Amino acid sequence: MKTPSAIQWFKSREGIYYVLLALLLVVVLPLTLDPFRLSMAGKYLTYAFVAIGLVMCWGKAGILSLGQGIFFGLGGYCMAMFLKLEASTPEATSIQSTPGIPDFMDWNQLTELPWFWQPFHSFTFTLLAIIGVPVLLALIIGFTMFTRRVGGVYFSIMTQAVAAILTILIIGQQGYTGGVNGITDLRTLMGWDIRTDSAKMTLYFICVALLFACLFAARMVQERKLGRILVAMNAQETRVRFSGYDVAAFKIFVFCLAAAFAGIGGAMFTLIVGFMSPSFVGIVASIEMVIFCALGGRLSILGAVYGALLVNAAKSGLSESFPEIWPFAMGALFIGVVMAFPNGLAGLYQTYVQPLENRIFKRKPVEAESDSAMAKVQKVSAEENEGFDSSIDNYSTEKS
Amino acid sequence: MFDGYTTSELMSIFAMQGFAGLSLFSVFVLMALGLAIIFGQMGVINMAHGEFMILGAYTTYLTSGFFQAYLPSLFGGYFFIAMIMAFLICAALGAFVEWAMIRRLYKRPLDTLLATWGLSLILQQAYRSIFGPREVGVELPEWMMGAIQVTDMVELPINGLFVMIIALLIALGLYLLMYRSGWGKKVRAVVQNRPMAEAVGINSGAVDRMTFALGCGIAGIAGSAFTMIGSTGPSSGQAYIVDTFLVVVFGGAQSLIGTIVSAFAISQAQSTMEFFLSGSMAKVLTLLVVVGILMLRPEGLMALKIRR
Amino acid sequence: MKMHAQSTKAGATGRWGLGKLKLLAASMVLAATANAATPPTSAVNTTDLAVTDDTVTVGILHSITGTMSISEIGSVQAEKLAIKQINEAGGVLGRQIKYVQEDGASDWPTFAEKSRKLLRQDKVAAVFGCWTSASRKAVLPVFEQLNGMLYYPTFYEGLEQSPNVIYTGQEATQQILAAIDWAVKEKGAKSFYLLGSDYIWPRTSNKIARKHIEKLGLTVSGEEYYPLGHTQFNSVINKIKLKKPDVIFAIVVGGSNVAFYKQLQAAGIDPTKEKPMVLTISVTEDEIRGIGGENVEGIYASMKYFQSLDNPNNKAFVAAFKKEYGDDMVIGDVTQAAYLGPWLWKMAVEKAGSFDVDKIRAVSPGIEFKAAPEGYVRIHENHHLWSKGRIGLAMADGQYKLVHETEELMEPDPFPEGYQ
Amino acid sequence: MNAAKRKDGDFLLAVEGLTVSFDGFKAVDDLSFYLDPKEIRVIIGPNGAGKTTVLDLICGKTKATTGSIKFAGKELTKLKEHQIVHCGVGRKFQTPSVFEDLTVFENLELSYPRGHSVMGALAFKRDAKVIDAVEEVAATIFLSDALNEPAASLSHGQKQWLEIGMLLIQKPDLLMLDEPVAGMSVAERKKTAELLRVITKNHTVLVVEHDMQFVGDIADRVTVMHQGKILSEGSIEHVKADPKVIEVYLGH
Repeated sequence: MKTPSAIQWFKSREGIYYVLLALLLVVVLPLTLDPFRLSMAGKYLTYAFVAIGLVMCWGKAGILSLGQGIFFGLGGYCMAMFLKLEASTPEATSIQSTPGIPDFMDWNQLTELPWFWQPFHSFTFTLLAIIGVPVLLALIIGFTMFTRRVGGVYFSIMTQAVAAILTILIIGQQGYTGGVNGITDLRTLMGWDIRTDSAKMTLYFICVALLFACLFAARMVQERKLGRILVAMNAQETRVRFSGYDVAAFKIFVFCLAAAFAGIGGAMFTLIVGFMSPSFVGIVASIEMVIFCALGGRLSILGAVYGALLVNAAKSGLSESFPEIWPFAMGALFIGVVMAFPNGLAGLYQTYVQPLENRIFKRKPVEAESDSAMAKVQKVSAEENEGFDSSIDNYSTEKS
Repeated sequence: MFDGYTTSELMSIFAMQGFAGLSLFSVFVLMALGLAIIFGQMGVINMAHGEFMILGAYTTYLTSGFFQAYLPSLFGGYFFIAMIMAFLICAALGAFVEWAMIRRLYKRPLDTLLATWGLSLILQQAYRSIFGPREVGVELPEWMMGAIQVTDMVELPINGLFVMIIALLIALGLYLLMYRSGWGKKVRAVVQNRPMAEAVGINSGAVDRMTFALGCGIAGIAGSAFTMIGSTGPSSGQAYIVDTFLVVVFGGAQSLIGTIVSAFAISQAQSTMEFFLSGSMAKVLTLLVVVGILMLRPEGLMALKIRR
Repeated sequence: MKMHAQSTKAGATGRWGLGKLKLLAASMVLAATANAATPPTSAVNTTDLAVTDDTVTVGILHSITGTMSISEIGSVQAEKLAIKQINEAGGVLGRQIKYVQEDGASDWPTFAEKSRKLLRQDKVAAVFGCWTSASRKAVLPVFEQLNGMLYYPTFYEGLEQSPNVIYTGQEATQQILAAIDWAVKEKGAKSFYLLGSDYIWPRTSNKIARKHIEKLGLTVSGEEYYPLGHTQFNSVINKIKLKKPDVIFAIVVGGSNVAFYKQLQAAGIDPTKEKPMVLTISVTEDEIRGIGGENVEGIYASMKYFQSLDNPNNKAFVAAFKKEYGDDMVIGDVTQAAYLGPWLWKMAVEKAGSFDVDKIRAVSPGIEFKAAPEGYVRIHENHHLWSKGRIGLAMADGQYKLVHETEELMEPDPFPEGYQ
Repeated sequence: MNAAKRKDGDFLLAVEGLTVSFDGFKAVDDLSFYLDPKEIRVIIGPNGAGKTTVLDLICGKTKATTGSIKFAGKELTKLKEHQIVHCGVGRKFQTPSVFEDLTVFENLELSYPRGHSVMGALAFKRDAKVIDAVEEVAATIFLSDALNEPAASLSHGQKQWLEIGMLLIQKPDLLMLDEPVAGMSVAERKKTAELLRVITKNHTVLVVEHDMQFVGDIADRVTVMHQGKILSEGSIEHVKADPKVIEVYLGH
């Protein structure tokens, strides 16, 4: 069980999965899609950041946040504020009554830049804020909730309420936030026009690179003892506590990690799409993000990436040709993924494809360690067969 | 803001404002009671609660159309029939949903959340396909419109009073059902100790189905009542979901009394703040206060202290 | 469902049923416009748009799904009707108009994406679409970057003037100044209570209203906003009762509308008594269908178009619309504005003798549409329309009765001096 | 009882005036008792006497309404569960709670007292020290051969031992076991008694148990609880002969 060297790892089956994903994202998609579709794929990938965070937070540690849109939005807004300031030079905004401030502020009679916008002139600060602001809020929410043992559905509902509050605030304070229209008409990043095809291409590759960085970070966490504690905590929280771990600290950590991923995703979203608006902060957006994770397989970080790609591609495809069917399909997806295949694509893969692979390549099933997801799949299905009483226990411990 | 008004004018306004708070209270009670049963008693997160309410509203719309077309002479009383229909139809759909979906998910409360969210998407699109994307206007009988003139300035809206009475009746009925009937005893037995309840011969599956159906049926009545004060459109149900869950959680999920107390507290807070502040800020502040209190006191207002 | 089935049918005509139409159109061309000999494609299309020798492709971009579909469906219908009528009359420069319809799904990035697709992939010559300001703001950079042409139908807050957009609805001052002047002059209003849903259009409009009211030396007795979808208005109604304004100036939208007017009625504020009177710029005939005529009877709306307008253009338009989509259809202000889009584009193309966007832009200002259902419109230098301001009184049957109309066309002024 | 004369420091655990009430119902009522180092103490009593609640109170799972719990001179009532564990108190639950989807090795490794902070857990490496400790404990709890088995595949009795092992590897000064032999076969019971005897060489043990045979096998002293209070305390023979105890057991 020693950490294998990098080369060995790439040769392992798990390594191959990562290589395949990289091939898909770096070679296949850019070669087969035109710049327009590729940029859309890039947009889908920004949701994959959130989905990876949700795998860690919900799949592993059992904390279902219905407010990931908050962090996605905060990251996105931080980036948008920087870009907007760059676009609002005194020359470009000379027709305004106060040149040099974003146009929507001018329309709302603001005559100077609010204090919290000031630091976003700095790119370094912006980069820090993209991760820092979501993490800070996650820290506050996590600290107050987890140290008081708010868990399970209660936590989900609270995060949902926070998402609702933030949306109303952003829409209501339009002089400072751009209101319901969001922060729009973003043009350049440090003088580099982000609207051109070549820029979209570059942004796509940056997005892929960051995605892999997050994947590796998530993988590292889940392979370390920390990852085992998260899983253990999900099943036997009390035992973990009485093994001497501060459960709340671990929950806060993983919640903040997910928030950081979401923040990065949001910032990339702003760059790729060219604007940010409150509709990505709200409840509906946040719940949709959960389905990306659920479809891919709530325990598999790679599955999350595929889930985000597939759901969004299906959404674009279906709503182009059959707009009426899309909500039905989305609804069926939610129900199906819960009722029929709770482990999502990754689960289906492990149940049906992997045995086939094993037969074809005549390989013994990979040892339990590199394939711990397999065991976990069995775990979830075992859970389903468990008696009702134990679930009541779980439920009440969540609340106590 | 009260300069230049006479005392009697101020008194009237405060009376009216009190009434506004009460009618918000009854709206919250109606929204939350169905969910309080489903969520509080069964632990199921029904994200489609709003859509069940809208189903009740559409039922009312259809009933009103039916009466206008075939029984115009009885139009004045159609609303009562509509509410009964709304209850029955929503309860029937609820029972079906429980049978097809929820009963397989009792062990996974978070998953009921996702599955019912999917259900809500499907229901919304179904409404859109059947009734069209536009909101529909439900015509009210003449006697429900207008207001009762109490004094010169104090006028009490009849539909507000009506919603209030329905809320009271349902709360009372539910209380009797849950705490004074054999069936309620069974429900509570199953909630508290399922294996033991089964051991003494309670068919827990049937109890679950009935409980879920009851919750959905109450949502239907709520939706029916809301046609008097709100809108009926395919996505109208979503507007209720956050408020509803907060009311239930704030009250302490397993306590019906708690739900009512919390509905009262939140509605009074909101309507008072709305009076002194602008609407949006009042809403944000109310939500913040509720979330803040819940962070400090996660078990809600009326939590039972149980040895675990 | 019914509505949609019909619109798909219309779509089928637009896309596939061309053979039959072409015959019809050809005969009409011969009869009506003998001079319009079809110019060669190379001459009228120098920017690689989707123009062939006998067709030209345009885009329709509205929300068919999601919360906004309620509002946008009428615009889609009107745009399709206009395209159909243009085709029947011989098309544009001898070419039949085909359309590609995309669903914005009430989601702003989707709007941006789809507009990019329409311009990039489908190379449409013009796009008729968007409804909310947010969706327009989202697509605007795309249109400016790819040099497309958007015909935007909704009345909106102004504060925008893009070379790539023709705004066929009213901007805020056109709606508001006329409304307030009328209320002051005709109804002797001295105090106003401003109320709105909480987003940019109501806020900007109320800002203009407030400035104007204060300029006239009158009072604003209250101003406030409620979140979109809010359904409890009892508190604000009490405040209104306390303040006793002469006019409630309401810009409430969507589901909130229904709740607001029902609760207003229930609280004893009967708009027909005009104590206070209710003046709105957000309730078209479309909205009344959802609110219920009996709930809004007696309110006044300031728009540029009402379905009941009594002129030959409008009679023909309403008849054609009902023939196409059914007798129970109602037509609101935005629907009419959407109908103007394809016609204004057609006239610009014909005036320019080309589909090129730059040439269309150059000739657009000054284009007049005399057959507009609302009467007569002309495109201003700032890409908005000169149009009349009108005040309608809501009747129980869901229609407005015209009670006032400005004598002159009102000049559009998206960046009004002194109102910002 | 001469406890009052002795100083706090002499005891490993001193519980004084401990009370907890749930909505007015006093599950534990003004309870006081003391544990010597290396003592093995069994709490018995009829159902609902408050035995498990006492363990819950000591390990911090339930917060006391009033009273104090001093462990090696430290006040525990204000500490959080994991802090109490770090003080050296280990707790085994009535139903075995092990991590079913991890192997026996991993179960023990997780409980190894190092890398308990978030960053520590991230940096944790499986070195020789850890492996030695795990193997040593595995031998004690008869699970040397099952180290790589997933815990889910163990028998009920083995899970109980594994949980005890997870406590042992923490090297606690006080072990609290809630019905360690419940549901065990006769052979397993014997082995468990043997295990406990090994453990008590180095640890103080507090056990809640029903099985009087087993109690007799292991206990130094026995505390009998009834309705949240101590009914009797002393050697097994002493309490068996106590008429109050007989009354409670036979009377119910």
